Amino acid sequence: MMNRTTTIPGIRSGFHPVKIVFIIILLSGLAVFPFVSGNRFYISLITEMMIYGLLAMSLDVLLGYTGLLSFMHNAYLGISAYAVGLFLIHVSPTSFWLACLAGIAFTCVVALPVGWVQVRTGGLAFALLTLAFGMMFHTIVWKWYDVTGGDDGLMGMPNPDISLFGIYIGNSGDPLVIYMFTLIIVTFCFFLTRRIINSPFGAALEAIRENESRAAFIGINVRKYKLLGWMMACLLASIAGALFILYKGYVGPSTMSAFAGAGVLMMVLLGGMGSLWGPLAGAVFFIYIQDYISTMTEHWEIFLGLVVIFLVLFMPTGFAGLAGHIRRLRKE
Amino acid sequence: MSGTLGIIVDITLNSLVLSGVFLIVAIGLNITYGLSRIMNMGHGALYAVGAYVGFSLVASGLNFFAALLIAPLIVGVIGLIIERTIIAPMRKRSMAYTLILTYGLMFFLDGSIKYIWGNKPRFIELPGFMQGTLPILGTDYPVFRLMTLLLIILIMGALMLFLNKTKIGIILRASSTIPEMVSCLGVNMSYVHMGAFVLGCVMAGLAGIIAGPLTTIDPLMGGEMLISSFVVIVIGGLGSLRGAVIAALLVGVVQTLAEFFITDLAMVIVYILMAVILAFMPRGLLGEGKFE
Amino acid sequence: MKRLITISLSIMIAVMFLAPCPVCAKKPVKIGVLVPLTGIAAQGGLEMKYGIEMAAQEKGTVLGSPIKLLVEDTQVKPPIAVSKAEKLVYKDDCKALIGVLSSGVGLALAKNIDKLNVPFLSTHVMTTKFYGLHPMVFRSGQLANDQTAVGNVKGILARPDLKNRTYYVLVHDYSWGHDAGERFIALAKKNGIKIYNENYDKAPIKTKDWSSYISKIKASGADGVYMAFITNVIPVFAKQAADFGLQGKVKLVSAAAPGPLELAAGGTACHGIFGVSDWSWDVNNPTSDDWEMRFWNTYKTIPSDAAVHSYVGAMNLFNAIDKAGSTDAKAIAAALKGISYDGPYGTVRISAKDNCMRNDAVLTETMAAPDNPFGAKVYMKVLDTFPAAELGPPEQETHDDTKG
Amino acid sequence: MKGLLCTQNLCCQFGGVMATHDVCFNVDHNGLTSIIGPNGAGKTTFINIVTGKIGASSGKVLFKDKDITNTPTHELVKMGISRTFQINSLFENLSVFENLRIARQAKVGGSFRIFSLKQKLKPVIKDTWAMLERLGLEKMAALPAKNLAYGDQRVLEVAIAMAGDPKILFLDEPTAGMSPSETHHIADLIKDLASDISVVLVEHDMDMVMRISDRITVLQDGCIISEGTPQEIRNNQQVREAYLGKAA
Repeated sequence: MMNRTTTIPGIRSGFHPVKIVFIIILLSGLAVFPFVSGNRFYISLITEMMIYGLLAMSLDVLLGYTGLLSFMHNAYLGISAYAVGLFLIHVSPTSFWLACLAGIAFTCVVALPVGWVQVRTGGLAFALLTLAFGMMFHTIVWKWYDVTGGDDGLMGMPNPDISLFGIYIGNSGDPLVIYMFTLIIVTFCFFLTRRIINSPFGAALEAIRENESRAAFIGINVRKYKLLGWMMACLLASIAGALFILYKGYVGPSTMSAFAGAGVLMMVLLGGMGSLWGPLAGAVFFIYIQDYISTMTEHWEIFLGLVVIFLVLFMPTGFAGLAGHIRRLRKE
Repeated sequence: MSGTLGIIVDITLNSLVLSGVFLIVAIGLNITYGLSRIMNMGHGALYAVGAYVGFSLVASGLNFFAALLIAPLIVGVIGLIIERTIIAPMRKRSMAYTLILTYGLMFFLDGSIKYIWGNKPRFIELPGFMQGTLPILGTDYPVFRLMTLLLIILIMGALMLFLNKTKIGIILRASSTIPEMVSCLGVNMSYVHMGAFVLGCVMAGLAGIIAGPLTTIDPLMGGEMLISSFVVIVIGGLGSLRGAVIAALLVGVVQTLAEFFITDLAMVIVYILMAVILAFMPRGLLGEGKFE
Repeated sequence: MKRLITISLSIMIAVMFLAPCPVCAKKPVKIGVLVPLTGIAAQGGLEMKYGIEMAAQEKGTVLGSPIKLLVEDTQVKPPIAVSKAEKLVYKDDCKALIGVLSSGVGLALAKNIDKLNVPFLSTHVMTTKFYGLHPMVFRSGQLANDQTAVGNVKGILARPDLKNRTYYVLVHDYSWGHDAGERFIALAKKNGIKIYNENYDKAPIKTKDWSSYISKIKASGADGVYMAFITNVIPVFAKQAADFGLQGKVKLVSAAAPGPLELAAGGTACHGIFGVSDWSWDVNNPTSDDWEMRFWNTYKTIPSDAAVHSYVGAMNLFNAIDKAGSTDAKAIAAALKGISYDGPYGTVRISAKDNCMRNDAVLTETMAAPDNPFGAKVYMKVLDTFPAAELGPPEQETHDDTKG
Repeated sequence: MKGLLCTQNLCCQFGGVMATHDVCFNVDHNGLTSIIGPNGAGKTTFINIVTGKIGASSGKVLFKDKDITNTPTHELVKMGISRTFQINSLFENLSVFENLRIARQAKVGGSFRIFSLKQKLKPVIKDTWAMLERLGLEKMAALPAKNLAYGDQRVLEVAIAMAGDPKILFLDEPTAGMSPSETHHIADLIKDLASDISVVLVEHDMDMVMRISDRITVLQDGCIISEGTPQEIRNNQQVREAYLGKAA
């Protein structure tokens, strides 16, 4: 007989053996890649994919698990990137960890009041309110010329050295160091988020996604949990923001624009909502397609539009859905 | 050159024209959302298509007013094709997916505009009497902008009559509140949704040819106007016509005044206004989902 | 049916992943071209691309191998331009980068030039921060803001109907606009030209409706406007100003040369715009006229200063590579210093000291065009020419990497 | 001693319509009270006000002599007031087990724990299995709620409301759309519940109401027209008129 007290039907504890092997292969492959190929373009492309993957995953915490659609989640990546950059330029150009902390803390301080206002609404009003706040941040960053550098973006950010407990690891200007640093941080965030999603807190978020009014009727303080879900998503986005400015050495209003925001949303939807690795795959696919198509032809917008329409129509649940689909195929 | 009276006239007329432009673009978006529950991100691109088609018609020798009628119909046909091919299968899907689908549609339309008409800005040849300026109370104001204001008021009146008086209009409005009930009365809902979407596209085309010459006809006009019309329909309340009228006036006046007095921070003020209204009235000024 | 689609789709994605490994033909010299093909400055970008392509075609070979141009779209967005530059240098192994429109993009590339480690020759970046910015960063193209300001102020002083007007300064809100506005105001005040608003108005780049700015100008009573807009917005502003009846009363002086194609679209409303520029097709000397016809026959677009800058810039780069004798970045950079090329608008010499070009300029006014092979209705008539010595800032040795 | 929950001239206005007209209603600690009345009598509105779904225009709601008018829903549930819905309102895509487990977790607390896996909340899982067995749903534990038969969904609806160990449970037409055998099953279940907690049943199925309820309240046009034991109500002239119209 099943051990009644601990097993939950339908959820295996830990990973399925096949998945574990797949993850190990993927991670070791990514870890070895820069040393093998050494081509700096692919190193920076994969770093960018990982950073946007982390951002897409943080949006999935909002969209896939709490059911809240945010149009401009990249605004919080931008705020964190600006905060880290300004800290390094003005406060102290050498302290790396302090700068990252400052960026993340500042973003959370900004995200809290915004979140408090956001959770008072739901559904499409919530989505359009995120557009309003996002555009507000975008315009502020754009107009505050003497601090943020306006339309030219943040210039002249020094590259501090990264050292952990006294051991010197490398300079943050070197793409290889940033690649490894990003790989470690994104993997850590992935497993941390996966753990949180499977925790009682994650279950409460899912209940809110499924049926908000019923969740209130079983005793969940819906607004408080939506706010916590929002703060968690903004925290992850701010980590991605810190990584972004370290990787690119530059951030500008176009990183925080409405079109880039919708791009992140596309990564989540193409990757498949409600599964943490889906948005990561969506980010890899989307960045590759955007980069690949735009080099192919001057009129890349037409093809990007067609690809998006095709995918939304014929692959409703994204890659994650596709994987589920294939699994069902094998079962038949 | 013009005294304080002239400036006041300038500002009021400017804000009225801007509010009118916002209204006519936002109404189309509200119709597609209110009546067929589709938040069409491609609405801005259809607005641009309307302007460009209008330009080509006038450039090929057609009278401006004839183009004023034909261009929206062409955009309506384009809307019909879009609705039948990609929007109809999306009816059952959640709002997030239709948002992304229409976002892809926006990219496609913007790209095709650039492909067909090229990059440079275009200007519509206005008929003679519309080109000069009219001296009003100490300042001379372009005749065309006054004509635009007049046209927008006429169009809004016609739309109100259509929705309130004609049989189709009533069906459209009824189906926005309780779709199930309307389908029980033997009305084929897919036609209603199709009609609503096409009507929204016709309005976008009409807005394009009217407002196009005011601002500029270039490939980027769609994107900018989309965000402003989002601001208007959200403040006015999703799906509510009357709300959109009030919101368009509010945003038009605030933006014109802000641009006149504190030029740089004008847009920040508009977005703060939207955030404040949404914070305390999550459904917007008049938004209860009902469509009146 | 649905299963069939998803399987075919995954095959399609797989093919996409494998397709892009380039097959290397006979070893050409690859040059990366970064121009805006989408966004606000798409038309200028296209003309720059034509100019560079024309130069490559006419130059033919460099160091005995064919020239291979790899064009990328910067969309006038600095982050995208940086990642495209990385792609061109790391993946496609380009030996030099050329092009770029907008100071923001230019400065972002200059910041990453150490990582890229290739020479970067900008053809449409007017910011004064480029003077001696970096040993690998050069300018050979449109006049810098200070040179344009000198030209415009000289032009205003030389014209009685322009001299005693009060000017309302209106710029596009990004680093080039600010730089152009500040330079003009500083120089104008020194020469006694009246300025209405010294903290100049900054309009968002995406502004479409200029009516509130025009009302401000009418309210200010200024009878001159000094505008620093991206080329294809100039005729738009002129048209709307004309709609408001300002054309007769207010004189427009532009910090950048309006694009000929956009002027043609603007029609009569775009008459009477003053401005200093490197070149316009009204300049008639044998090389210029010959170049205009060659350009028109190949691209069927009205020859513009954006195209001619890029053509001359590209010629300077190709000659520098030949002079350097190798594709090594340091050698090309050394060769670029002091190189000069006799093009349609006279000799263009890249100063050995601050890596930026010096060349003559012309004061122009737009008016109805005489009959011309390009079918242009409006053209920039040349009123005056200014020799390089008068315009250019004095050349000092300023290799200060950390600046700007 | 006043009952567990009572309302003092509670009214609620929608525009001009007076949905609830100063209703004084009283329920004691256990037992089954039924509310009956023709359609549109304001039964569901009354429940919505008491359980905080909509705000009351005036009047007071007291629970254990503490004024709880217009307090947010989740606090009411924590105090022990819980309800079901006329139209099924379940967590569709979550499994039956998860539907109950999350309700139990919300009651017992622990939703705040971010790092421990939900499997670790042993007491919550044990209670959930116990409840499933009590309702005979343990075979369908892994099924998503939306794949359940309609009758089972109604049972699950009641079970979720029960998971929070409520002191007072409002059931809004639990037998709507059920076959006679299922209605019988639900009626026994409700009777069994009413033994230890107080249950308020809103129902149209007259013979079931008459059979199992201890007290009955009749509502018409928002106000109470009579209260009493099933026998008193059965032969009460006013009730018969309210239902069958004047001719009766």
